[in-house]
Amino acid sequence: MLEVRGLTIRTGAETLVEDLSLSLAEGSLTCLIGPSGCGKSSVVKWLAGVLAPELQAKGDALIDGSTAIFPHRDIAYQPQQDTLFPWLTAAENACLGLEIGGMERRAARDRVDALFPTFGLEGHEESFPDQLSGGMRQRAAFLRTIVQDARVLLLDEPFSALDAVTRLCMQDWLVARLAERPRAVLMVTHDLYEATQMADRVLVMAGGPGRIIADIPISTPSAERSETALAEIRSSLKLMLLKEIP
Amino acid sequence: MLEVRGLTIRTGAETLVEDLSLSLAEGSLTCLIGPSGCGKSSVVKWLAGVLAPELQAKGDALIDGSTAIFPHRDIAYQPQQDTLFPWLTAAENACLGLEIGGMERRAARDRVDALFPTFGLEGHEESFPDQLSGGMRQRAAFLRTIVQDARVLLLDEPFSALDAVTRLCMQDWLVARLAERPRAVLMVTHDLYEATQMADRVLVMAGGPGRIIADIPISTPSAERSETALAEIRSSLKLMLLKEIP
Amino acid sequence: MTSVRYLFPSLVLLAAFLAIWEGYVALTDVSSLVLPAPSDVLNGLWVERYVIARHTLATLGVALVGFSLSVIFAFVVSILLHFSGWLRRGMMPLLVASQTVPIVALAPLMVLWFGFGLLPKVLLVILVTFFPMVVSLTSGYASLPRAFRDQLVSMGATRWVIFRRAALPSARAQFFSGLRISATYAIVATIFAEYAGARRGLGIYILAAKNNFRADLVLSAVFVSACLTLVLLTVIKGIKRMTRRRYRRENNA
Amino acid sequence: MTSVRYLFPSLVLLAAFLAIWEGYVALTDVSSLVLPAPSDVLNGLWVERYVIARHTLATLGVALVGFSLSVIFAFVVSILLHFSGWLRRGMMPLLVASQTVPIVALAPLMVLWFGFGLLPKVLLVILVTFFPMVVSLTSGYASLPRAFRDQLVSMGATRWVIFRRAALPSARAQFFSGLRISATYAIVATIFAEYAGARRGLGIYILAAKNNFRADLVLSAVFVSACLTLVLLTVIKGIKRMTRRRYRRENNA
Amino acid sequence: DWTLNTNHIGLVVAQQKEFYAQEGLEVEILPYSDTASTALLAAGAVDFAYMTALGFMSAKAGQAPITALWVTMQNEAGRLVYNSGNDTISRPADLEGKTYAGFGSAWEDALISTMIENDGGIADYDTVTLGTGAYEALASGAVDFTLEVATWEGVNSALIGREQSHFVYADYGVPEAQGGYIGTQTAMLESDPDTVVAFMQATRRGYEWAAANPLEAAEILIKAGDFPNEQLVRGSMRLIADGGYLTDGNTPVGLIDEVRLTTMAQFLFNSGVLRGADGQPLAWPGDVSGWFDQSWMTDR
Ligand SMILES: Nc1ncnc2c1ncn2[C@@H]1O[C@H](COP(=O)(O)OP(=O)(O)OP(=O)(O)O)[C@@H](O)[C@H]1O
Ligand SMILES: Nc1ncnc2c1ncn2[C@@H]1O[C@H](COP(=O)(O)OP(=O)(O)OP(=O)(O)O)[C@@H](O)[C@H]1O
Ligand SMILES: [Mg+2]
Ligand SMILES: [Mg+2]
Repeated sequence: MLEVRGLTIRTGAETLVEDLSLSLAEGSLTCLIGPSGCGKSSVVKWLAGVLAPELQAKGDALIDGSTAIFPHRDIAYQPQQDTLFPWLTAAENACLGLEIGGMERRAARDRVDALFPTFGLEGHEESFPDQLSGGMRQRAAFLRTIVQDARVLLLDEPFSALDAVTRLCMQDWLVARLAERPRAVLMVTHDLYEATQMADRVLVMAGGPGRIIADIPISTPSAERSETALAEIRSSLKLMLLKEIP
Repeated sequence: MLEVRGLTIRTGAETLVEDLSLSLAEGSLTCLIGPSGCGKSSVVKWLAGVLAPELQAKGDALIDGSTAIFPHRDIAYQPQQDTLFPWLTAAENACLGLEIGGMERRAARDRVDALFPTFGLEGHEESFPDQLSGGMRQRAAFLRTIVQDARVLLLDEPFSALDAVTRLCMQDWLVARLAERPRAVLMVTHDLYEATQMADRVLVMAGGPGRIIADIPISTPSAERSETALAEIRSSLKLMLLKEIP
Repeated sequence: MTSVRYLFPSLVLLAAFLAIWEGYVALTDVSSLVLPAPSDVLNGLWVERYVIARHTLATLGVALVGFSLSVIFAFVVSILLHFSGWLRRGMMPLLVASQTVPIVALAPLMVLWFGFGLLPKVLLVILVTFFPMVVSLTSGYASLPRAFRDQLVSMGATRWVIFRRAALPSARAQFFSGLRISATYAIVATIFAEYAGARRGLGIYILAAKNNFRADLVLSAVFVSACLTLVLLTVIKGIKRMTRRRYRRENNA
Repeated sequence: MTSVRYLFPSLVLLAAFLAIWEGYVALTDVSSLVLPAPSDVLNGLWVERYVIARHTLATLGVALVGFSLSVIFAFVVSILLHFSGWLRRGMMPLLVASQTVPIVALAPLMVLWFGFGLLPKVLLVILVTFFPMVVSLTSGYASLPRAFRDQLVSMGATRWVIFRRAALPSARAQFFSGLRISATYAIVATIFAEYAGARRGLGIYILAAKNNFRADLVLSAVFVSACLTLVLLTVIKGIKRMTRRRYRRENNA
Repeated sequence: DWTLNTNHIGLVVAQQKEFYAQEGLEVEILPYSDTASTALLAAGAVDFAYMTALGFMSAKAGQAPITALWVTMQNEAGRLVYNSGNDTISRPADLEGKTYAGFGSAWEDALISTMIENDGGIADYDTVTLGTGAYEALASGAVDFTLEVATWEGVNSALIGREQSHFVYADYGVPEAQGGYIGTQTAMLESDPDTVVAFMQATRRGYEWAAANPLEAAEILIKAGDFPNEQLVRGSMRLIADGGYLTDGNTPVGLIDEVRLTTMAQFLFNSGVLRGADGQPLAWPGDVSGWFDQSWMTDR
């Protein structure tokens, strides 16, 4: 449903991303994986309409076949950094996207409150972000993104602030949350274990300039994904990524 | 050669680590793995003699059978955070431990300079830390720790600042560096993939209060460690860690 | 209780300082025209308490009016600067340069320009106190992390919404630190302005005490003005604490 | 070139301000006793250039001596406070409170106590400028990350080695920002001190110009003193840049 | 011109005894501040001002739009003072090379130089600008001499027992001036002459009453102001009465003597301390009769 064609991003002097094309299908989770600095975030920021003004981008994007202008109502974006506002409670943070989208404060609050239990945050509606643990903050951020009910979700390294153990248990949780409703999800990561555990499809990106070097579908059903079942795919991804580093 | 017996660490009110014992053998790499906040760093800090003054620790430590007082000459410690001093060049940073240990400035510099090529930092002796990439900074930090020639190395999450791809390729590199000379190494991490890839022995820690719940030797030789060869061990470690999170 | 313990070392040092001073005056028998003892200062404060209180009220009034206007003015200017990059680039160097002007020397001229009433004094207080607040507000707005901005933009927020919902709240801490710096100068600036011309106020009182050769009363008034500033700072600290949303919530819930 | 472009909006605003001022004076025909036009001020500056230069040198001398001593003093005090927690807890609240004292009012008394030589002026400059530096130095030392400290302790470093090799260099940026704040006050404080008693200096010049009803010369001197402060700030910026180790290295290599 | 003192006695008496109220005026006496009263008057910030003689003349020389209506002191109350214990000073010529504690006005130099030169010395002395600190500095010996007003600082020094001697300006070639002018803006004479007359009549009554009842006047002054040192006020009033400062018995209180004003102004101009915007000494305007206007005395 979302299609990008021939995206090129450049600073004045340098080409960061060159002639990149990708498409996201409804109800699929696509992981974009690659070494640091290869341009993953730049691609996602362009889709979210927040590319830094000093970068020039060229390329087409189609949503359901018609040209899209960003920022777009159908796209929800969760940046790489934690953006829960420290001066708002968890519930107020979660309402933010809805209120800015024009929803009335009470209606937004009702909709958000209904989701708190599902996100394991019941009773923390009035907590401020710094009163939550890392995992809970992350869940609150997902809540804010998902409640906007956009048809496309852009998640830029959603787990990068978490320690490895918390991350392990959030992975399956997020997959379950996303499956509740058909959406097209693009998730950026540089952790091959995370990508193989979660994605339906892994796009491997290489830097200098950024381009997609492999497109690997993963057909193992979620429930059956284990260390042994995925060992093969991981092994090949690992080789591919290690080749990317000098 | 290093032995810890019955280590208990408490704040005024709470017990952080309870009756923990461990021993490190010469020429071995032991990984201490566990969820965030379970007390891994506290144990290592105690061994380095830098436990926060508001924490009370009780327990014995023996080096080669005789009681040790920390900080100890035979122990080199690399904290969880990046501690390269931004106002010193890479070479000056690397000399720091030697100079404070009493070595003359020129001699320290000669010894450090000789190691720069091995650490892939040739030509960067006069660079300041912020002129180095993440991977190079990490190598410079290792250089500073290793050049002190201590018999025990304490590494607290040495890769946590690196992205997953760089981390992958640093893991094997570090194992090679450490193998150049027999030492007892204790490395803290919360990434089970990292631990299984590098360690001779994995100690699994659980929190509340911190204690060791499993001691798993890994006998696969370094060269043969692949996704498939380690899938079994990882699978069991993953289960163990997931159980630790509510 | 804890604050008493916390301040204990300070009180010890303060007591020692006063004791040495008192002792020095007692021993060397220096003229109280030149160096009055702390006890003389306190005595002067007591004897003249009504007069000093009247002047203090006048000073406090001017300082509060000036300071409040200054805060409002700082907000308005900071918002203008925030939304106009050209204005920001143009004004900032001028504001910085304006801080290097010795306002002492301007005070008498301001009385000439604006007369004897409230205006020149309030203007002087504004001139002195408004810069730290504008600087802290603009740098507070700029401290909004890029990612927060991006998050709102991707949700479709306008510039004004971004300002109100993100830039303004994120400037809170810096605003209060600017406010604290400004408050430190508010009383002093008022006294200055009174020096240059006023009907009453601590500045006038100090001037009169000086011209009547009463060093002890000068110090009494100095002491009172230092206390005023400390009170102002404490009030601001209180306001800062009480306007924290979390605090309000916890105390209402 | 780039700095010209950078300052362009400021210059436009400044020119507009001066033009309005000049125009206002020309149109309303206000007495130059009250509001001299910018051109009068410049003319005064030119006519009196030798006299003003002599007074400026005197002020500059006092300011530099006082400021240098203040820097040294601030370092000594900050080191003492750094190594003695008791002293730090005791002194900090007193230092903060001392900033609330209106030093203007004390200046004449200080002349009584210490004569009208260099001493009271230097003391006043120190009193005014030393606090921001002590605060920035102590908070700079405290900004040393715990992990840096731990790293050195684990290597067997003593407290003094930790201070010299880590705390001191890590306070560099904050020291310079404190220095900048202090420098802004150094000239103004000197002028103040001169007001209370001196042989020559810009303060005396301003006082005399005021007593002789020469508002134009008052403003000329004010202008000169603002320039002095700007020069001082620029010099400090230069020192900051040139003492950066990286800068030195790059320019010697 | 200065913190409330006995020079202002007539104003305070007129206010306290409601002479102003009887004229239908509401008068507010503003306290002394760092901004010269002359400048305030010239800028239109006040309607009337009490000015030092030399301050008034300096301002007039700078073309300030003000006019004098009254002068308080018929005799020069100012004098040059030094410590009696200082035996290197016995005459103004001895002041050569000494240190003077000054107040930062140009005319001080004219005055002192004239005295020294007329006594045969060279006017080469060191100036320290101290303001009120001058008297403490003199007492402590940090400076050698300064200027004082006999009826205020002089009384204060006597009260606290300082041994000081003085030279009188007029003895050494400085014209004898009247001291303490009350003036208004020239424009006000045109626009609101009635107020001027009413104000000045009431003021005259105040001064006349004070001249007649100096001790009661002192008590009125003490009650009106916050005087930390009441003895100073009483002593000063006594001196003013005894010294015939307000009136020598013949001349009416407050009469401006054109001859003395002209001589003093001429002295100031000739000394070259008054300079214009071009940095050159101002030229003698030839006539200063327009500087004052006492027609109010006879207007009613
Ligand atoms: N505003 C900018 N101006 C100039 N260069 C930029 C800008 N933003 C990013 N870059 C450069 O573009 C490249 C790609 O950046 P990007 O953030 O997209 O990488 P990434 O793949 O997301 O990396 P990471 O995994 O570290 O998040 C980097 O080399 C970066 O230095
Ligand atoms: N100075 C201290 N005072 C009080 N509690 C502390 C202190 N330092 C650490 N703790 C607590 O001790 C516990 C263990 O901390 P520690 O840093 O050892 O955990 P860790 O296992 O290293 O965690 P991570 O993986 O996040 O580094 C945490 O719950 C922490 O809150
Ligand atoms: Mg990125
Ligand atoms: Mg840790």
